[in-house]
Amino acid sequence: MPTDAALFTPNLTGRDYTTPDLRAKLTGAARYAEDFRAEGMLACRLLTSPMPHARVARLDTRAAQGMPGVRAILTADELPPPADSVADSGATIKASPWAEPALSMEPLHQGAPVLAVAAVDDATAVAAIEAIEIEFAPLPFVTDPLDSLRPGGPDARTGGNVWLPPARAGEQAAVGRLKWTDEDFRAAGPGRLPMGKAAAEWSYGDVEAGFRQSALVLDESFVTPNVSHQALETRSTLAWWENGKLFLAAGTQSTIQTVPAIARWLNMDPKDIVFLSEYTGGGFGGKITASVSVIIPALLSRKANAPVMLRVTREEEQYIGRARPSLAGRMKAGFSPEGRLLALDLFVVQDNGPYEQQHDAAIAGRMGSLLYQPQAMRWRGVPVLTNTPVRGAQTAPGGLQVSAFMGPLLAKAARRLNLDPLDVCRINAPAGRAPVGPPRPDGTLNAATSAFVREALDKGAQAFRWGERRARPADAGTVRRGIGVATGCFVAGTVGFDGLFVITPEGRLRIHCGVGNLGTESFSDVQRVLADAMDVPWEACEILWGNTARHLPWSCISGGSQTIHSMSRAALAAALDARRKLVGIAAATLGGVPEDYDVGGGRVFRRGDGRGLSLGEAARRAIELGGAYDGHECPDDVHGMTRTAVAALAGQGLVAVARDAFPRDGQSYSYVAAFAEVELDTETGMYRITDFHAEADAGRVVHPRAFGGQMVGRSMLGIGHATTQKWFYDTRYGLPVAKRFHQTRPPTILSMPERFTWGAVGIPDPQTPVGARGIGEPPTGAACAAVLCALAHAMGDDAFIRAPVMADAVLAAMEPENGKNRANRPRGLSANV
Amino acid sequence: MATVRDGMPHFDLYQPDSVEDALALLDRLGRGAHMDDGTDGPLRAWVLAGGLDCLERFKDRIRRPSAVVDLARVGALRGVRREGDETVIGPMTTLAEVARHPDIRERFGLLAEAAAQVASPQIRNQGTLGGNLSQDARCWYYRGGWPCYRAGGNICYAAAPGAMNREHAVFGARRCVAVSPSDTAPALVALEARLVIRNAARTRMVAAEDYFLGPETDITRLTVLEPDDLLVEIRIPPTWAGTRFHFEKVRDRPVWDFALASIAAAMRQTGDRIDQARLVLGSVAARPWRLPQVEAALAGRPREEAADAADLAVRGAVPLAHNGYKVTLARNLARRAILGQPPGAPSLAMGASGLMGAPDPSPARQTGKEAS
Amino acid sequence: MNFVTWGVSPWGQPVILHAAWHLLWYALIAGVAFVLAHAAWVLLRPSPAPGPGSVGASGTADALPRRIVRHSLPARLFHWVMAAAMLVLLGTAFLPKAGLPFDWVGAHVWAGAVLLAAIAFHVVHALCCMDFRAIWPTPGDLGELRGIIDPPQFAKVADGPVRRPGKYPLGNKLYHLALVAVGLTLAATGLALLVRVPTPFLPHAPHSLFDDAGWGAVYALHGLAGLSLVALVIIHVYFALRPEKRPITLSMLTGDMDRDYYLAHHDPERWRVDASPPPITQ
Amino acid sequence: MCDHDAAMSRPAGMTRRQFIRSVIATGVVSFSVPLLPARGGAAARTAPGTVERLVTLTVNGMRRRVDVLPNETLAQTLRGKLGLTGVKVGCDRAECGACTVLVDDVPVYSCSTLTHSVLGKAILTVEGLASPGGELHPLQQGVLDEQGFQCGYCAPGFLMTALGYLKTNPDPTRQQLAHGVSGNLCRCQDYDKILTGLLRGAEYMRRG
Repeated sequence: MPTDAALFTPNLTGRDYTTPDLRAKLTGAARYAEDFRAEGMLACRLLTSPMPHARVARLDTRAAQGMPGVRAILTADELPPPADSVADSGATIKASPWAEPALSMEPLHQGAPVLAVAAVDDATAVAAIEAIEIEFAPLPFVTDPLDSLRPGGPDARTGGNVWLPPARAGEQAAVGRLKWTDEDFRAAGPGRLPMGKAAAEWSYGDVEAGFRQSALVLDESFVTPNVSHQALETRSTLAWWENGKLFLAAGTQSTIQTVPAIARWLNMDPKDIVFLSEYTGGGFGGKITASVSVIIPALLSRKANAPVMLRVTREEEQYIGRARPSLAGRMKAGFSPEGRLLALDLFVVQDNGPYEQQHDAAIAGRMGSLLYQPQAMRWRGVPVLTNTPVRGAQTAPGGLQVSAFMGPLLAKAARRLNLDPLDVCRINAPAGRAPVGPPRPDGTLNAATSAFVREALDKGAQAFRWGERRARPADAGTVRRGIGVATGCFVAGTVGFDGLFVITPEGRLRIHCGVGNLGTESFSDVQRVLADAMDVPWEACEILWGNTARHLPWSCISGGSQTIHSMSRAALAAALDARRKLVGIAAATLGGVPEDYDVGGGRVFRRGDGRGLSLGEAARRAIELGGAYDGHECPDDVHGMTRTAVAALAGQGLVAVARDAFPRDGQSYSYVAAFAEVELDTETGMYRITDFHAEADAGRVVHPRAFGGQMVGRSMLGIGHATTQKWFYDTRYGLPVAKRFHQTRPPTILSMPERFTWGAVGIPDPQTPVGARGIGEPPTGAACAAVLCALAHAMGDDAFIRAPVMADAVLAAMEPENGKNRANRPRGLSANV
Repeated sequence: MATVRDGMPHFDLYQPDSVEDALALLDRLGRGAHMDDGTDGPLRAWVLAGGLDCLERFKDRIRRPSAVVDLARVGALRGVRREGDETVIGPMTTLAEVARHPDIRERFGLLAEAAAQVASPQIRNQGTLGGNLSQDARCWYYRGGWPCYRAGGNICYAAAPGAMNREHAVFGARRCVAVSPSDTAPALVALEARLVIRNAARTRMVAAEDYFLGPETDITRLTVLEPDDLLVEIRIPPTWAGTRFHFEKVRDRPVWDFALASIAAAMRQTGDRIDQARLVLGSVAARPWRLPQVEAALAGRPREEAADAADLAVRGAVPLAHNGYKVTLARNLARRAILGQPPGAPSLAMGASGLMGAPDPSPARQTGKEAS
Repeated sequence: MNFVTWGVSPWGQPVILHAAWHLLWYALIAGVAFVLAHAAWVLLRPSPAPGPGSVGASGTADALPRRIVRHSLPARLFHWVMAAAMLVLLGTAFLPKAGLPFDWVGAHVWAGAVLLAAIAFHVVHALCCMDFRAIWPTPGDLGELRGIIDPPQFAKVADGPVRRPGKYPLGNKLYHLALVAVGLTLAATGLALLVRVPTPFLPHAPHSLFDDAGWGAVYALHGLAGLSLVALVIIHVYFALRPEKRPITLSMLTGDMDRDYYLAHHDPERWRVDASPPPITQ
Repeated sequence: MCDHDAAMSRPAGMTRRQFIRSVIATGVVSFSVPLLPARGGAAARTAPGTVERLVTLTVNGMRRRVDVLPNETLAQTLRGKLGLTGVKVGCDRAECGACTVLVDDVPVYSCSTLTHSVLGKAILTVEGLASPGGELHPLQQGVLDEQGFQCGYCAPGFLMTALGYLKTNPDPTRQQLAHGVSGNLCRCQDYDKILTGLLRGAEYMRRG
């Protein structure tokens, strides 16, 4: 594996700069999906289900059809059947019958779209919906996973209540029925998660032996909340057709990857889809490839033969805008006297929502095994379907939850074993090529590419002055302080995507980027590596993004913190392709052999006498030479969409295209160590985070300000889960009562910790030439767990078993044992109470 | 009949520029028009002040007035002036103006502090004092369009066993357990303010405490205002001017959120002996909840030893499944008001409110060497 | 003209909320209209000559005691307790709806409980110790009508003699029947409604017994029955105050009535009064 | 001026008119209203004395003639009719601040303000900050230099609120400015860099 020095010398990489999209965002020129206007644009509004689970018994749209200004009404039966998809590995993934439909005559949660109306303006569309005669027949429903698992409990779908693993390898998972017994529930006892039959499980090492050798065995249960993504831009979408081609503007996290998704939903050829998404108002996992609701304006636009803008309201975004599934976890953990985690038995019940299987519970197991390195581990998971809004991956799906489960548990073990919580974090921290579950079929474990978590803990502890704070005497009065330390980790990189750029005859680099612009700035940051590899100034680079008509290569989805890792490798691969072509052109033009030449300072030149060509001249020669040089030939290992893009760019200059084929041994993860101090008033239950520090191990930092933005922004997302964000459901009617921001409570600027500092260990990852790993997701788990640990330190270890911890939970926990409000402690394991 | 919860229905908009015109309009429009099928006509007229309480209900299509009377142009209803030793505040004065007004900050800091902690800066810039006092209940069943008693239906969903009533009443509930969410109302009740209400026929003045209705009297409204009434003046007597005030608002987020519980207290002392006190809890009942029994127990006692009087604050409390903590809060807030402790660690806030600073948070610096 | 107010249930289904309160005006108008019409009708038609007082087979007039007992003490007590409860119920139910807001729920619930108890007592008391059959209309009562609806100007003498009523004239019997229907509806629905609000009588379980639509019907029934009661009470009080009915009214206070009035207005055969002093509980 | 009637807020007698009004006030009617067919869009008849539809607005220093419905919010007018899509609607319920504009230099939520209520006032949106030549306002320049925002959807709202607040307090501490812009929600949540950018912008503004 050539060291990175040979491939590129970091010059722009690692330095702050202004991203090319920021100016338009500050002047209001940036157009997000709902800002588009088109001639003759119709307004589209949704008719959504008022019930948690129902079937449309009667539907009569004639009155609405006849209203002046109503152009078209779309119902579920007019949707094309979603086509099967082909995975990158070539395997066909059959369209799942349980997948989320854009419209449905059997809505599976309140707010599920049933039909859509397109009219001349919003008011007419609303009046038309109110004129539609529709009757819903209520069906059995359930909003709490444990209720569905009770013997005789209701099933969220007519077909079943749990996602069961595939019967035979190669088949796909299916929804089935799984009920626990009364004995399972009784065996758990109060405040403990029952552990009935699991849907899926794995294990390594001898867990029972581990418990036997343990000096301390803890048995804890914890519930994390359902939290809606609540991106500030809802998933409004504009669609119009021209000559059989669909033009669609919507927010997404991955521009190019959204095209095949739309093609699958509409059963269309990807070539006939032009997708526009230059600016997206936040995604956080909720717009991985936009969402199936984008086909509603697409189909209405074709039916009404006019552009259609679907305006999704904030309340509708609460229903179809994705949310992180709540996990209820039961952790049995055995520790050695030094606090080493000898054995971990993790049982997780997941509130899956009504549609596709979410993987939070499974990933929680995987991240648990990596983050805490248990010597023996067993994981069991039960993804239970409920009649609640659509779920989706949200920043560190499963990763945040397992940190919230295990962070306070480690701190409690430290206190029981009379150890420093920092030391218990440290002794269990992954290092180097740390093993990570689940075990492969042959029983061996995968390994991380690298891990420098101990360095992060030490550096963070020093910045946070952990020792000094720990030494402070405990507070006696009504205001209590608490400190917490915790770690978080997540997947931070994939491989195998394509880089593409053109050296124009003017000598500029026109970089085509299929990555979405959801705010992480990674679409631009990765190109800094390319500029360094090509040794050109940043001003010479121009990035084309956000519009598939600009011939974008196949890039990764901007989610799972993978972009900086995957796309910097792809950019580097393309740069190497360009360097090879440049020295080839120089040799062909000036004689000699390519090896005599080198690229640098905007020129390709012969070593020794320095005779050479400028990039512009080389580009013009490339056009004359044709073939692979100017894109008329394309390497066959790149993705089909990249090949289409190259074909379109042929002849425009020196076309550099390559698939990231750099080797990588192991899986790329990034880690964060977080430290928090809270000041809590036991009389009012209110608290604030006075000090917070997050130290990252994410390899090389490519763009410090953007890196800091993720460290602060994603920590705040975790802090929101620990402090204020959750759902409230009226279980009798199965309806949410918390629908507005002042009821679901996303954190505000005043919720920022007063002193917030961050740092990065900055040791490059050996398994990637650029050395950079993603940072988007690890901070959430670390921050959430650090704040929970600080609260537990201030309030006492058994003060709460659920997040978020709000004033009522603090007051109830602080109530003296015999206090009459003691009964008021929000017990139980339902997340939506 | 499908339900849509977004899209402001049409209404006729009137913009009178005098109180008299406004009253004439309300009188003409205020009366219900009988529909031919015997039901009462649509809600005819709605008074619009800052718009923060009503525009969202029109957009939710839960309230659909056919006419709206916008008071933005009625200059007479705005401003703060002194009449003799009474301070008179126009109901259309924005909360920001009330929070900043020198006379109010100096003589009635309690009201200024309450106004400063309402919702968010923009809402304080638009929202009016009259609107904050006259706003409707924020029970998430009622505001979500559920057909409960307060909406003219036949049940209180929040009071049912197992219902979500974390933010509901622990005092004075009668069938409906919603709370009065106003922050300025407890302050004005503590200050013994009086409110002048006019309609086309006549003018009447009510004590701030009597401006608010409990569900036992009329379950469908929080104030005595009739459809053709207009709140025209808020008069604060000098009784409590310059005495010792204590305002504290407990809420989950330090901005936007309504109070879980709040307290507004005024206390007159000679030396450290309490002569007279007024303590009023907010967001624990359908109206500002005075604590007369505590006030009585405080009279004449030295402040430091009077803290136990706070235990009387919880008499008559009836907690539901999820709001028992409000009983603890009522006692603790009363205790802090008596002892005059500074509000403790405000919830996740950098300083309790604009008025009281807090240590300056240093920027999130990247410590350690710049990653090369 | 709709009788109920409709609303939308939390699940978006149209559901009855309660009776339409503007019907209160119609009930009041209906009651007053009946009274005026009846009064005018009585004034306009010449009062028919009361038939000769016939002494039934029970012997000579003087064999009867001077004061004929009509209502026993328990019966009277029931009547007035029930009347008081009913008036409190009507007042607490409709004054707030008529625009006079006050704290009515507690009084309404307690008065309802009292009424339920009174009705229960009355049913038992009527079965055990009263002439149970006397109150129910029988075909025989139709005869009484002939005297009323046979206006003299037609001068047609019906074929049979004008029957004089037994203890309860047909009007009373029909009114009692109406009261039983309305009263029992109110009682039954009222009992069910006790679970809707926290009361000392039944556990507070608003979602038990019926679904939203069901409860809507219960509330509407309760409201409409209450509204009809408004008219019925007006009519009842009117008849009680009519001069010619005074002795009957007073008998609800004193328990007995003058023998002559008895003989003049009632048929001893159908309201047998034995000579010996009446047993206390009769 | 006003005869201070007895504190009794209810007139003694009970007239039919008051009865009907009290029935309305009890909201019973408002409940059956959703069943009534919503009246059509613009063509609804307007009673005498209602507002004029064709009005003049002063937006970003320019006088604009525009047809405004009575129930139209300022956000709808600015975005839908004047093409100023820099005004973002994040929640349409006064809960996020993305729609904040200045009305006579005061930050307000344009989604919760009727256009007719602010006719005579000067309205400033984010499009009005940069000079016609494209030169950024000092506040914008400060934020640009600090790479202040991520997805940018909340940026216009934050800029307008900060500008309005800085007019009242040109040299705020970090914490005061945080309170000043606390009515704006950011979901990428790097509030720290937003504050740093706005403070840098404030510094540029002070330098003039």
